[in-house]
Amino acid sequence: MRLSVQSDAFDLGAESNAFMAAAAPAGAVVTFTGIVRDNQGILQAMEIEHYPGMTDRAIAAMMEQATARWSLTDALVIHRHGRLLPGDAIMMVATAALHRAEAFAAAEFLMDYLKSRAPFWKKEIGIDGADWVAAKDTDEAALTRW
Amino acid sequence: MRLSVQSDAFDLGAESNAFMAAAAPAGAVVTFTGIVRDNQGILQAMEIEHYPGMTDRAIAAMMEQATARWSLTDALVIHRHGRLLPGDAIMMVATAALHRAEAFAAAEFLMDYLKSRAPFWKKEIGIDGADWVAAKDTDEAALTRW
Amino acid sequence: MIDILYFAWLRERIGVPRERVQTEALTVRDLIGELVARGQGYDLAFADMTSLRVALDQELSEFDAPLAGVREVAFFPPMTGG
Amino acid sequence: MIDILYFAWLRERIGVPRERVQTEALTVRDLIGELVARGQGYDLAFADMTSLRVALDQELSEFDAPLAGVREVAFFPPMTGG
Repeated sequence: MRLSVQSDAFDLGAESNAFMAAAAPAGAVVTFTGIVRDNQGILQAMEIEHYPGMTDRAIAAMMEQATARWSLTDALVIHRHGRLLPGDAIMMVATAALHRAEAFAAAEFLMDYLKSRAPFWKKEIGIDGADWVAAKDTDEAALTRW
Repeated sequence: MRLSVQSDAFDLGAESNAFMAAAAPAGAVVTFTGIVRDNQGILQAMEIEHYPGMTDRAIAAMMEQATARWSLTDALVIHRHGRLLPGDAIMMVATAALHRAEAFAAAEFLMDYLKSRAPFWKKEIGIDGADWVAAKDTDEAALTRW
Repeated sequence: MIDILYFAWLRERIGVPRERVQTEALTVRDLIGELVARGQGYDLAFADMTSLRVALDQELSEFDAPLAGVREVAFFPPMTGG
Repeated sequence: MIDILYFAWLRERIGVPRERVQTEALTVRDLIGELVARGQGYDLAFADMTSLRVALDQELSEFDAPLAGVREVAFFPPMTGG
């Protein structure tokens, strides 16, 4: 299990290969990558603020919960903070399990919790000014399925 | 949209990076990778037979269905045939969509259909002999949710 | 004349991956009847119809489907891809 | 003495990312009352309690939670990670 909250970019390919190489005896690996969308050219940048002390412990707790619930053989979360540009990868999750259903469920669970329970806040810097991204009701509702 | 049925190994990392680079305007990329498990050391190799003429058209039809249903910005399926060893990647799926729910659903849909509707047959070569892998009732049942 | 293909353990029981046959069968089920009558592994291969799938010209099909115009019939067990 | 941290638009409205305050508040809700009484952006920052989240010593908590023994209180809007 590895967790990194960082301002630097990460290499999805290198992370995926390293994760897969260490995933045995898993038969299934799922990755999710979140990317900054440019919203039809309106967005110039995204700034992600976080709560350094709390971020690691909140995410580690989610990962431990997912690992136990779906018997993961491994899990990875990388989440960036700071200034990102359209097309940049914001974060990734990877899960490894014996079978596909568990790997998928754990990745979706981690994403739902990262969205609404990890202390990150996104600000969109657009051509008409800057605005904090509002939390979506659908993201909060997504937690009820777990 | 890209589809490859091949005997050669593929590089998950390189495929993931190339897929992500071309995924705009997607905000979400999901990959699934299936790996040959060694079943506690019992398995020596896996042989995958397929029906060359039918494989491509069956998978392309699934991908077109997934693309339309979840508004994917891109999709990728790579599936190997021939002789594989424990730890080898058998296949991968990648999906790109504006939002995570669509990317996850499309990847799971493609996996469920690849399992039971793409003409591949797996044979396990073990220390005690060889046996065709039996289709699982749970895999057939998984199709009913779509 | 029609091409018949066999995959996985059907291929192993029958002993060939494909063959070309002359048939009067109107449906897949009729064709299976003709093949089973040969004995020699065909009867064993087709013994359990619940474990049998058929594709006509590379599209999954049903046992009652007509063979008129079909050039390629493939028999195989339930698929195990992914 | 207790450390109070503010994030996102709470930080912007209040104007500082953190401060150390002397407080007699027994609960989070009492503490918010003391802060709002200062005016100066605090009233604006805490105007909509439905958009407010609180963490005590880096664990998500409730407004009625007691402050006894707590060293760090953080206020922020609903999180938007992922």
